Amino acid sequence: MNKTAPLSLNVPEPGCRPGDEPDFSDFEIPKAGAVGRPPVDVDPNDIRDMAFSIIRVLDSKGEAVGPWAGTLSTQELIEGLYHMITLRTFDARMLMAQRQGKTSFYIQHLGEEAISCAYRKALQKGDMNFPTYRQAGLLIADDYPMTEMMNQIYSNLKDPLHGRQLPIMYSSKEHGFFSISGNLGTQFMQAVGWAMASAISGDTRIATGWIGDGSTAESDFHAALVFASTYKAPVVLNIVNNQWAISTFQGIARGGVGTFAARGHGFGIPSVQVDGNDYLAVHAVAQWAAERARLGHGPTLVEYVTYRAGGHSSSDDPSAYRAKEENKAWPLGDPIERLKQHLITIGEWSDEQHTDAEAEVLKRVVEAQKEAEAVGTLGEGDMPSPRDMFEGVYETMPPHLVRQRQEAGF
Amino acid sequence: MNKTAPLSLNVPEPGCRPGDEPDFSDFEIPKAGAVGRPPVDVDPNDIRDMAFSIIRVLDSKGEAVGPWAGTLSTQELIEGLYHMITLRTFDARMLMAQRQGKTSFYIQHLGEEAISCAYRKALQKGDMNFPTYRQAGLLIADDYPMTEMMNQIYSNLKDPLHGRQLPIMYSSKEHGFFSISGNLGTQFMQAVGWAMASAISGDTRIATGWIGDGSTAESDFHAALVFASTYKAPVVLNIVNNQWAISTFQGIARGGVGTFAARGHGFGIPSVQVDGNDYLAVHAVAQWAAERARLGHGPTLVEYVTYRAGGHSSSDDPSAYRAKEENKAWPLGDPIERLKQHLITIGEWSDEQHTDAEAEVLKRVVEAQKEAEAVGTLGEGDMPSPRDMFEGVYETMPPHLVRQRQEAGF
Amino acid sequence: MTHMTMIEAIRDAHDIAMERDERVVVFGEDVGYFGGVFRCTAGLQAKYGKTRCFDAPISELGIVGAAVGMAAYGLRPVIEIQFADYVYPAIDQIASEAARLRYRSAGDFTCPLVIRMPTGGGIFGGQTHSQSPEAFFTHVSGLKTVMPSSPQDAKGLLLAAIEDPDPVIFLEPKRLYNGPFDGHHDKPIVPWKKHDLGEVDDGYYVTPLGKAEIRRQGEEVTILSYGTMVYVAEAAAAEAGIDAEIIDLRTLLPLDLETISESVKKTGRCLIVHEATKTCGFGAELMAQVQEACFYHLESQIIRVTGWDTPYPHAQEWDYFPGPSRVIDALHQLMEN
Amino acid sequence: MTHMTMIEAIRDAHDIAMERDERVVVFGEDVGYFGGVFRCTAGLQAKYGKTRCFDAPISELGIVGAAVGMAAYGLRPVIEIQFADYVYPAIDQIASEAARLRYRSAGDFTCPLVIRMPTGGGIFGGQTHSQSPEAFFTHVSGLKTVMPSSPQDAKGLLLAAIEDPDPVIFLEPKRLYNGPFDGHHDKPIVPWKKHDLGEVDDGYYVTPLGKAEIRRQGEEVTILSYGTMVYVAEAAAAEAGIDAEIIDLRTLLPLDLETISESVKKTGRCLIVHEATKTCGFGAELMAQVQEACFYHLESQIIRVTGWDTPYPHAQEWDYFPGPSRVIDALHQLMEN
Ligand SMILES: Cc1ncc(C[n+]2csc(CCOP(=O)(O)OP(=O)(O)O)c2C)c(N)n1
Ligand SMILES: Cc1ncc(C[n+]2csc(CCOP(=O)(O)OP(=O)(O)O)c2C)c(N)n1
Ligand SMILES: [Mg+2]
Ligand SMILES: [Mg+2]
Repeated sequence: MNKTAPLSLNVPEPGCRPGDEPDFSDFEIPKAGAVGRPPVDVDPNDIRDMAFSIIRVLDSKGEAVGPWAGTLSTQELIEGLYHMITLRTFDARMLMAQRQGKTSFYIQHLGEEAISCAYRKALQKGDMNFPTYRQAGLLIADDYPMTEMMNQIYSNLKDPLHGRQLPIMYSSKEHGFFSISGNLGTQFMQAVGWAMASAISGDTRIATGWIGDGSTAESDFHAALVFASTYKAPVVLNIVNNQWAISTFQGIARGGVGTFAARGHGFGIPSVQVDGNDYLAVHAVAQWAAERARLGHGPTLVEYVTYRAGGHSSSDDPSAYRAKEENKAWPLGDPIERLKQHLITIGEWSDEQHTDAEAEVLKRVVEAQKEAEAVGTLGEGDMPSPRDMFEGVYETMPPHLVRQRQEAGF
Repeated sequence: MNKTAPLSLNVPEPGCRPGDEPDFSDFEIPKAGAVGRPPVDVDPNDIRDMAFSIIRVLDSKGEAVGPWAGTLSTQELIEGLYHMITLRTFDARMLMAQRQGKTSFYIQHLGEEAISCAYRKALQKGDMNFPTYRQAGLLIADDYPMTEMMNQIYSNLKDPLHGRQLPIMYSSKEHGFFSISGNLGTQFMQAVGWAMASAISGDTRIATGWIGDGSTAESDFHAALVFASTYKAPVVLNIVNNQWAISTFQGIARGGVGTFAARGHGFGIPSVQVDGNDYLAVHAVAQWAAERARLGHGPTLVEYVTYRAGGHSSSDDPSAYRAKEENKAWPLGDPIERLKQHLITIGEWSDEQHTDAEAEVLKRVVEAQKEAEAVGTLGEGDMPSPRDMFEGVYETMPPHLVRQRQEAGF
Repeated sequence: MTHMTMIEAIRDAHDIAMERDERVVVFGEDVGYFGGVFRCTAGLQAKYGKTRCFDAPISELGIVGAAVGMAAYGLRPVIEIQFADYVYPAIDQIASEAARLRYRSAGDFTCPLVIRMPTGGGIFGGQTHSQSPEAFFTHVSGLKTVMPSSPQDAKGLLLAAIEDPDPVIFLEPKRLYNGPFDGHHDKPIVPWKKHDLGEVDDGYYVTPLGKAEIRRQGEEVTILSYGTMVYVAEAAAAEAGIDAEIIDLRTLLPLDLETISESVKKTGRCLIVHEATKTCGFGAELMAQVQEACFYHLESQIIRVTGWDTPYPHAQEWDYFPGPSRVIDALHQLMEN
Repeated sequence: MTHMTMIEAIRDAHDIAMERDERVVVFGEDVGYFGGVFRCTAGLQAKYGKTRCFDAPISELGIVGAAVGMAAYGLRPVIEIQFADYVYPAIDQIASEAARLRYRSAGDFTCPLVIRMPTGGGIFGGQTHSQSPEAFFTHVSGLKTVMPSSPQDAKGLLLAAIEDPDPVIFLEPKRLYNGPFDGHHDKPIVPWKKHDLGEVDDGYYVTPLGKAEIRRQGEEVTILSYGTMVYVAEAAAAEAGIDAEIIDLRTLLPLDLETISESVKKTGRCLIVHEATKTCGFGAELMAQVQEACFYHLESQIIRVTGWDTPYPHAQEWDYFPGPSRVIDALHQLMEN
């Protein structure tokens, strides 16, 4: 029995903390267009490398290049740009509304707009998303009314969720947007269950699960991969790796493997990484993965590489745990800037048009906001009835809740 | 929007069910000696194939071949043979005792004896196992007294667990055997926690987690891999793939990937498959993995390929869900037969010696059994006091339990 | 009417539900080809095919999580947790998700699913095959919790649970699967096939959720109980020669407080019997509600006879199990007050 | 004595425990570099290094499971669940493992660990940042459950919990982190720094587990409460002008029944106030135990004022939260009986 050296615990650390110089130099970014586009019925073993590379379409000159380019028309790209501008404007206004005390809480998408906006365009009517709190682009890009979203955020009388839910925890079956849960991860497994149900029913609709980098550590992530793998569920499993989970850098969840996409390898699930700040790449990969699901080839695991440019939520100040400049140093740039640049490069857009678009969007957002605020904001104006608090726990109110409601005087 | 064909659910099925002809022809068995032995600090990416091959030492002629051979002396091999015979004999006697009503429940190891018996010999004193209910070889091979095990099985007065636990749910800190839980999977994560504690403490001891093929679907399996990967915990993570989880074949847990070992690839954890019915191979791999942990190279995931030759437990009759002949068709043979053959091949053993060894072991087991039965069997003879039922819920009995104990009249 | 074990009655309920409604799907550990370790789903895969009755990976979280997704889709999943002791990995999906989906989405999504699980001790199952976790569920707003005590009720309540628009926890007292058990563990049980209560109505019927059953009319004391303990209570009252009114709650939530309080107001005395551990067990809630509803009618304090506040032991099973002698003592104590 | 917020008191307890005993290790989501979303562990990583205070992956199961393994090894893990609402994924490791390890191994292995979690509402946190899950823990044999209501108690109870040889659930009423809150949400709170109760003893001391504190002596009625509700009860009694004896339970299990029953026997009346949902909440158990211990001293039925049996709503927070007016009504009702 040899005496060995004392063991020690490995605790991973991010590249930089407040006061440090941000340094992404060891973050390898493959050239746009470099990753191949396999057929949708590819053998997962043949595309193992795709979990360690990054699918990119837009190059540094704003050109769309390689086999993943070309899934969208110019018209669609302009529409996409509008969606992203809308989401960013919406976020800015609502964050401000939160600061003004019009609601209790807000979560923004800054830097991640391309992912949910582009993804939605690859789906069909009837497909179902199981989102986290950072995919409102799914609603925006599906033309869900902004006023409705704001009514929810303000918990006012017209809030479709009757004031019951925390702001931004939207739900819209009609728009393929499953009720957001505050509990991380749970919806990832449910997406697989929904997809299984579609397959059991001989339907053609598919499901999409969404999860953050940090939340992949949750148990639901594993269960989702196990069930998706075994039953070949028609589901796309999306990991949004925005580098941070509140104050915790992604290395704590990821551990000793290079990427989150690689998690799929243990399950025989085709797994790819994509540039999450590249609207075109996101759309192309989404379309590929959705087609796989719809044609019966089963699940796909997609990691969107992006950066959470803002705080985690309105309750968070990231300067306490990461360098302020990290955002600017982020090598994949800004999704709106990049799509704008592309449209300008191909001669379909201009700075003036962009400024006009921003103004137009702002006007629409402000109008929606006025309409919502005319109804009420949290605790001001027309509010859901306290009586409603007792409704909807069950389809039919059981006697004990009737008694409690009466006791409460409603 | 193209109309696609209706989806359908994929429900994997085992190769054979009662009435079918067992057929393992698509189960590829690599030649003994074919898999290389990398250095313990190998980059996991360089040994990806090892999760899809099977490390084997004993060839069909009973010869020990290849780079994994040679970790044990003849003396140690004979000792190992004794351990396996002991475990099998112990199992047979206790299963019979259960049938005779001397206890309520039993779980045997038939066909899987090599794994826990050989594994134990690769550990050092002070290392800790977090076993399932099918690794009693860890105790047998560490010379834990059989009478103690039987006292536990009989829940008699000398049961070290005071009658509180289901039979075979042993616990022995001294012998590096963590208290078995009836809840599948939980101990896998705890093993990682124990290993982290050892690393935090600058200790040199390592932990081993154990789990069954079916139980890899549990959440604890994922949590264990996440934590082990992130903190590079000094732990060996053992999956015993005995093809069945009660009536459910391993394909239901494994899904669309070839092996359970492959699960490690998503975590950057070196992952290997080993012939679980080959005592020499199990020992060699165990030693390699333990050395990795002890030298600070972190976790290893090991899948032991074996076959559960008996029923799941004394409550189970496998003929209801699998072909009776499947056991005989199992291509990796019987671990005792194979080690016996090897020892005979190298001229260190004979049929007569084997028969004598069996008789000698039987005598020892019967003696231990007599000793235990002289104390008592479940509900007969000297039993733990009902008073003891109230002890040990907490270190100090709180007032409400004192009151309840008094109310119970003890 | 056909004589059935409780297992057969449960299987029959599945069969009828699957026949009537193709949205009903059944899965869980070992429930497919084999038909479940207690055989409650035997034959369903052969009859309805692998996509309506199938084996699941050993992940209680995954099983419930999948069912939540399926229910949101529009199916009616009926899932089995192999033992109630193994439901804990799924608690988050049950309490945070299934129970709150209707509420948090304001009815946009709903979660009609049934989670079946064998419950309770008396089979020398030790601490991981014996638990009675009902109080974990009755504390969660949005769940209904049911426990039958006879084959007839098992079938009717399960059919009602499957039709219910909300998630239902369906606890099966495994000690009653093959026949009623009154706690006299030294005597053989009468199998359901030879027992009056083993008669089960043929075909489709429902036993409504939320309705208790008065198992025995009586004047001196009200015994509130459910599952296996109903038979223990019956045996104890008979042996004590006390004219007890015995109520089988059948549904714990929503609770049939009307039947309970009517009875307690009549008898003035109340005994609560359950197998789960005492502290924060469902008996505490019963005691609270009876006190709230009947305080001025109570002639004596309410007594609880329950499992002790320890893990369920193996060898000491019959010291742990709240058997007839403890119930008899409590009845005498109640009558003396 | 130093004025501290409850957050600072909790941090101080960690600091002292880590200083005194190198077996104490601290981890959880965001607790390392950042020091926790409520900053209860701020500065510990800088002082004691990354291997004694570190960030964990977002897996409550993993955090508790790792801690069970560490405790079995011989360390004293003190872990944070970011919100009590997120403890459910870890329930199996808590209820089946931590709670039963000593018992099932007959003391061969033990599990001294502390699981801290911010609890309760009143911060517009909606259904996933407001829950009070104490009744899930008090139903599990083998756990202790603690909830402080002041900085002084938070520190002393946490130090006692860390030294305890068994697993302790440590619930922190987050509405009290920065100052006492009496339910008058329209009035500003007095921060702990300016409040008498914000004074905390310097250095090491313990507040023993299992001992309630009489926060106010009184003759007319006993109010049983814990956490935030202690202040609501105080305010309500003062406003109602009723001479209430107010007991802060501090430890829910083991319960200080002696202090409780002495008081109820004196006053003859009992009100229970908690924030958790009503059915099968801890109030049911309190009601049962008070009834068991004091039946013949009760001059009125016991009343519970609790959260309603619904998920915790967002906009209707103050209709949900059991504030002073509901407590006052209940006090009047009690006195009229
Ligand atoms: C079960 C559970 N645990 C903890 C939390 C608290 N929490 C909310 S968001 C968050 C970080 C999530 O990070 P990630 O998954 O990377 O998503 P992101 O916020 O970056 O989009 C945490 C820990 C929670 N909501 N649910
Ligand atoms: C959490 C949990 N779920 C279910 C069970 C019931 N159960 C006991 S053993 C078993 C099968 C385990 O199969 P596997 O992991 O392959 O181990 P093996 O029995 O083959 O050694 C099941 C489902 C359990 N004990 N715990
Ligand atoms: Mg993130
Ligand atoms: Mg197995």
